[in-house]
Amino acid sequence: EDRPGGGADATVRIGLLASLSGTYQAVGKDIRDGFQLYLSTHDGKLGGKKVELVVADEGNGAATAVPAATKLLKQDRVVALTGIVGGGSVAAVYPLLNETKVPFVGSNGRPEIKDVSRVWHTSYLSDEPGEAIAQHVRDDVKGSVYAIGPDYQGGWDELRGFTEAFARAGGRLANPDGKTTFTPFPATTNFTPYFARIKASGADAVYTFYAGSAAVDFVKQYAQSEIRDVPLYAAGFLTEGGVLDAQGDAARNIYSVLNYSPDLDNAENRAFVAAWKAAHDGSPTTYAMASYDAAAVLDRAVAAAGDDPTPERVNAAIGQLGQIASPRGTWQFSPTTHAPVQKWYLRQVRQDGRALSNTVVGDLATVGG
Amino acid sequence: MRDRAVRALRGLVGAAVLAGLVVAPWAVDDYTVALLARTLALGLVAVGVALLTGVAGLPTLGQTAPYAAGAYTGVVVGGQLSDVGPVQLVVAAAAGAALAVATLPLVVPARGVVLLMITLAVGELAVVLAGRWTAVTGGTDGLAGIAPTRPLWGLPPLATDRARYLYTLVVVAVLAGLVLLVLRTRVGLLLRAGRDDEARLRASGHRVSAHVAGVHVAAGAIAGAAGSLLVTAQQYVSPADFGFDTSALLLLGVVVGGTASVGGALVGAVLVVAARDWLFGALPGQAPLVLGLAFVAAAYLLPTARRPRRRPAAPAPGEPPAAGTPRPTVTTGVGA
Amino acid sequence: MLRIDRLCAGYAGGTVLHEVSLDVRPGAVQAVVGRNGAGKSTLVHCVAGLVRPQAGRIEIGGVPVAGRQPHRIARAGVGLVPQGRRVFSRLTVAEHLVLAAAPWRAATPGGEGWTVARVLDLLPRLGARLRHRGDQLSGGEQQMLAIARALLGQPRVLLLDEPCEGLAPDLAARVRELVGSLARSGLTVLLVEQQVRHAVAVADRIAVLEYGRVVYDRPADEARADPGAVAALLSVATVAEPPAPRPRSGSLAAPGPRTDNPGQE
Amino acid sequence: MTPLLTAEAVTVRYGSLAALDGVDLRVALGQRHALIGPNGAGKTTLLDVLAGATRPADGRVRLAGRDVTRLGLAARARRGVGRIHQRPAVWGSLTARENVLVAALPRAVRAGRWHPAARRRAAGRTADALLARVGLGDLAAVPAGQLAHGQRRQVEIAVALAGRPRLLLLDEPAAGLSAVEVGWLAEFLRGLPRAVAVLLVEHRLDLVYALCDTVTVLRDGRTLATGSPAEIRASGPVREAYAEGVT
Amino acid sequence: MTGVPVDPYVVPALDGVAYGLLVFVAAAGLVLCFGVAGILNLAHGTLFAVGGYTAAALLDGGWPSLALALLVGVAAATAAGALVAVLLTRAAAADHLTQALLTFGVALVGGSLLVGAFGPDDPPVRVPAALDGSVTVAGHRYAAYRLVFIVVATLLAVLLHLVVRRTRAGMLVRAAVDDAEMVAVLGVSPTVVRVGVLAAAGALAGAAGVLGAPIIGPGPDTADGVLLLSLVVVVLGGLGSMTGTLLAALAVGQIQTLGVALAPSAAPFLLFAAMAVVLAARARRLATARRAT
Ligand SMILES: Nc1ncnc2c1ncn2[C@@H]1O[C@H](COP(=O)(O)OP(=O)(O)OP(=O)(O)O)[C@@H](O)[C@H]1O
Ligand SMILES: Nc1ncnc2c1ncn2[C@@H]1O[C@H](COP(=O)(O)OP(=O)(O)OP(=O)(O)O)[C@@H](O)[C@H]1O
Ligand SMILES: [Mg+2]
Ligand SMILES: [Mg+2]
Repeated sequence: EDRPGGGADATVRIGLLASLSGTYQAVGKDIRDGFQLYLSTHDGKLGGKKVELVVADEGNGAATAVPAATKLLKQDRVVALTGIVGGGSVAAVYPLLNETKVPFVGSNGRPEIKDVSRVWHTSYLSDEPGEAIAQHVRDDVKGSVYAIGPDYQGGWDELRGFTEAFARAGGRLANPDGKTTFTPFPATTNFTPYFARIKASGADAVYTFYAGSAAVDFVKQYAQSEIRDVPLYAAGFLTEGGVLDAQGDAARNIYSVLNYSPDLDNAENRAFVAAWKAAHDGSPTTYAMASYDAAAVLDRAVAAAGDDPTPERVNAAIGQLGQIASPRGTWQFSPTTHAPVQKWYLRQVRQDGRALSNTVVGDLATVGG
Repeated sequence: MRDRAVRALRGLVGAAVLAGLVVAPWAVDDYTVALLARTLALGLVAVGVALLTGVAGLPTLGQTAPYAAGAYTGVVVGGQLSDVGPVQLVVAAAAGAALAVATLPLVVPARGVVLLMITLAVGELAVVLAGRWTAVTGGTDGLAGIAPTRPLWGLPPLATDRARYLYTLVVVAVLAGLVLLVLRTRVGLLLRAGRDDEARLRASGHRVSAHVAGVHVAAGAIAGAAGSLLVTAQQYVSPADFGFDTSALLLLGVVVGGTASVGGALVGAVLVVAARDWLFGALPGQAPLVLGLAFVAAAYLLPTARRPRRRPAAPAPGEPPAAGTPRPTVTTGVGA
Repeated sequence: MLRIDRLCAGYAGGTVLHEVSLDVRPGAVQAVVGRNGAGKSTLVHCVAGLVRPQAGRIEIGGVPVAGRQPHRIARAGVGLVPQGRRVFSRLTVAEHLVLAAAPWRAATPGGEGWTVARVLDLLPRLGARLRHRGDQLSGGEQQMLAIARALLGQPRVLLLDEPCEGLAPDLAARVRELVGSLARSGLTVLLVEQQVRHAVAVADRIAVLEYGRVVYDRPADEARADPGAVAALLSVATVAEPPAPRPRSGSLAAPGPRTDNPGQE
Repeated sequence: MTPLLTAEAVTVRYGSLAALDGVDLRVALGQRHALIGPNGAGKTTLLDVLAGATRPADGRVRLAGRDVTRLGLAARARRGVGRIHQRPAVWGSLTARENVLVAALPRAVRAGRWHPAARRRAAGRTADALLARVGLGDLAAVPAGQLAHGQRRQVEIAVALAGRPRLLLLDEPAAGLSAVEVGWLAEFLRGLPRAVAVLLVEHRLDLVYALCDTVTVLRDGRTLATGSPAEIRASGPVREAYAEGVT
Repeated sequence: MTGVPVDPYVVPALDGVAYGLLVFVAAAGLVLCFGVAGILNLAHGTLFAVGGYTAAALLDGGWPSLALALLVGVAAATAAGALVAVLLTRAAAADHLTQALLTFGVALVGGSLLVGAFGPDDPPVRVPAALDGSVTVAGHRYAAYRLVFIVVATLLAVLLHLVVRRTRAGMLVRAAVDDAEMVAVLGVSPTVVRVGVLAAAGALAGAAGVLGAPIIGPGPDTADGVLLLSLVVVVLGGLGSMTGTLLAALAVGQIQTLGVALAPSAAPFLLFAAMAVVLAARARRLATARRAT
């Protein structure tokens, strides 16, 4: 009833749900900041309308995400929802989206969802990084590769993407039973016993995916272990954002695959990085970039939705967007999965001036959809 | 004097909360109603926690295990057997009770902090299992889009937040009322006596182990039923619903509600959980801070906090002296 | 030495002591007798600071102590043998003795200080149990330990709440003797005792507490001369004939539902 | 007289210390039996063994001819053993009446009252009567944890009697009781049905001699003598030992 | 590849020892306040995190900075521990559950403040260069810094045991658990005892936080993880026994390393299953050995 109506000076209300406390707060804060950066560099408007951004805290997962999302959708009656760090939270919020018919432009992980008519993602699907790097690892490593990752849905998807594509490319896993080793998550803080197994397997390289403090523990312990000379390949989060500082020298030379790097050379990225650095310490992460893009998507969709941007109209407009220019390069939504079809980059942790950073060393496949 | 004031205040808060729960669906928006429905399910688990922790003096962090068992059983029953609420409730309660029976060898001999840690382990194991048993539980991402429940045979499924809430409210009221009634019989008396001094109870000819086992199983059944309610209320379930923070919050809610009182536990848990959920939406990023401050304040307001107590010189006979366990002051601290 | 002046005290449930006044001179033994629940322990706890008085004064050596923290009162020279022993269940006898020795007080006035050796000489059974923990002692041994603990604190004022409970008869007799000799050496003693016979034997004055009021307070000589008086006050029956049930009145722990029943919270 | 209870060669060791060292004891039906001895003689330990709270390292306990050595507290209580502890043990958060009620319930169940309300009524009647008898009728509604020391002992006496035991084990029931209550207690024990046997541990010898027909003297975990009060009184060695035990 | 089969269990076993000792060091403060003094301090992990963040802020790779970080970290955590004690004073007469409520609140507030001050990311921690490498043990490479804990933990265990069992202060603490009023009657303020214990426990947690930072780095999750592990070993160790706790910590270390290496698929269940079974078995043994007086 209090939904703002038409008119040029009308406002649109957007809900942003992200982990601002708890385990994933670093990611959540990047997502919030990325979205706000877009707004502050665009007069606080999306599609020419003033934006009222309602932020809520996702906390540690579904248990706290659902009430917060309920508030955004049912009390604040937002036109679109964005953000959400955890795949589990997305799954939990999904029925609410169906109930309230509000489109969701996610900027991070996502589980398998049957009906994506109202669900969009500006990041990627969890199995894509592995899929994108598998061929490169196959070509680069002379021998077998050990696959290890955290034991939860995200870890399963990330590692499955790699192992399936790797097997298709003719690669051989070094894991004794040919299956990925999964470590209890988030309980594992000590990886030494796993390193001993990797050593025993005689692997010539390791592929992994960890994020957050597990990534810090893994990388630091790896660098002091008996397998520190075995090349390490990873989905980009292993060395993304704040964890890289915490890892310090231990992260040097790690290869990772991601859809973004702050040193990409294109106009959108230069503007994005400059604006980010003006407002924050350090370089932007892929999380911030995806959220920035979510704002860009909504910007264009709201503009296309006409004077009265109802959730249905915004949703329909998102489906018509076509190519989107972004700091990561140009991408577009896949018509089937509603996730980006985008290019992936191979990066390596190298010295960049005083600090270490993820430097792009090559393009990988274009994957998605 | 202050104790009395606090107690009166508590009574008022309790009455206000209960009245609020009844008028809520007509007084507040859908968001709050949906939130309250979930919260009530947790409140029912808290009734079981209060039964164990407060009444029987068996502190627990593991009620999330039968809660989870009940929830997933509810899902399976809903999908394969019947979409009628009471059927789901009964089967889920049986599942919760069965899980409690399975853990009896672990929990029956233990008391105090040791029991707290054993139940913590049981709860954690249940969560790990729920996260890995993907075929039934949908893994860590959980199960979404669960079909709505019918409140009774022949009635339409619960389609709105308000309907789901009212169903939850009725079930919780009935079950909590049942517990209160049972506690007014000698069962309540014997449980409280066991909390005070177990050996003395044995010396009067009572089978204490049977009481302990019984109350564990009963609390398990209650948690199981609550699990089925949770599924009905939020139509989604994931292992995150049963994590350690849920256990901790429940226990704290029960403490806030006054440990030994079942109604207080319900109100306390509802208040704590609702406060948390509300804070995560209202004060993004600051919720833990505010919640923490609220807990500190609550600890100060508890009337039990300053009552002088008499402590016996030797450990109470029920307490294993060699354990080196500090007496679980759960028993004396609240009692004397 | 110990002056109690119009002391009122009680618990959440009501007032237990009503305007109790007692004056114990230095080196005197004041016995307090009274029926179960009369308020004897409450009185002792008030002096030791374990129960906060509601009104009235308590002076030790002229210094008001009412309402002070128990450890301050203890440091002012008050020792306590509590009813029910209350030894530390997980400390050994030897550890009790170490803890009880008060480093801030040199010696009891007028007497040589209590040392571990002296205490063990008095209570040899404890010497054989030095490595036992508090909860591994027999009831009487615990009582001995409670007495030893109080003595080692070198008190100037000693509060004894039924110190002979659970002691074998001859040891009980020796403890009573000790009380007398302590008083002669200058210690002030407040002695709660159930057996009037014994109380009269060691005390200088004897007071009877009834429903929290002092109903009798005379020199012990008078009580000895007229044993019937005290006995009548206590309505002491012989072992053969049971007395009539006593009435309950006043504000003492009124029966009926209490609001502060912890079980109902 | 038929023995109701026999303890044969009961031994309890705590590390190197033998708290009981081959103790024999017979308590006949309806007997008033006293157990005396210096502090630390092992009296409480023996009661623990008889009540089923402590399992002896050696020896056996028979109740009405049956070997109950391996039975626990509850099982022996159901076979008619009642107990009063040296340190009053009450359920602190229960009122005095509820304390007695709890103890009266199993009895009411055994008495064949199956309807819960009837059972409760029966137990309630027992409780009220007993509380009145120990002189606590007016404090029935006070939580036992708030009672004075002696009053708790009164509650415990009522609790022990509520189970209608055949054998009452009393550990210093008079300690801490005022003269009036001691009078009550004596009257009580005298008034017990003749079928109830009493084993009384007490340091107040006047009470022992006035109440009991048999006295056993325990010292350092061994029985020193058993006999009638007169015999024990007269026995020089016993008096000496009792005195010696504390010096 | 050497071609010779390497024994994969040597390093996990050694690591289990070092990791177990690290856990013991982290739990030492909780042994004191919960195990010995019976105060359930759920803010223990937060006190540890205070030390950890101090280390992250002050360590620069040199030895003097390590000394400075220890000093500052211990001071800060001691003060925080004393603050908890002061807050607890009013609720002190209450039971474990009220203590849990209060200290859990403190932990939530403290955690938020720490993250507010230091940011949501795990900050980097720089150990002195001499320790920041690996050494070769029995033909395997092993992180040098972890070996430090073998020394620290042994020292700490002996010291704590002596203090708790042999000193007057230790006896007072144990006595106050039994009967605080009787401690007061002996002339010692139970409040002082409590504040002292919690401050000392805070100091231990702070020191552990500084020393453990290179391994259990400070971060938003550190407090919870450390608290949980500490609770596990303190209760497993039999509450208050230093030897027991040390053994429990070593066992937990082996479960988390050797156990994981031997049975990786059971890894998520190992710790809690073992804990539940051990505790239940012990409770059963105690239940049969109860004595009523
Ligand atoms: N902690 C308490 N809370 C409430 N009431 C109490 C408490 N302690 C004692 N009382 C009440 O105060 C009254 C006096 O108790 P007190 O212990 O002083 O008696 P007493 O004379 O020492 O008796 P006894 O000879 O049995 O030891 C009793 O009626 C008792 O019920
Ligand atoms: N759990 C225990 N561990 C070690 N020694 C114990 C234990 N319990 C009792 N003892 C010892 O056994 C002996 C007998 O104790 P018991 O309590 O039976 O004595 P008692 O005859 O009842 O003495 P009292 O008249 O003082 O109550 C005592 O010396 C006591 O120290
Ligand atoms: Mg008294
Ligand atoms: Mg005894």
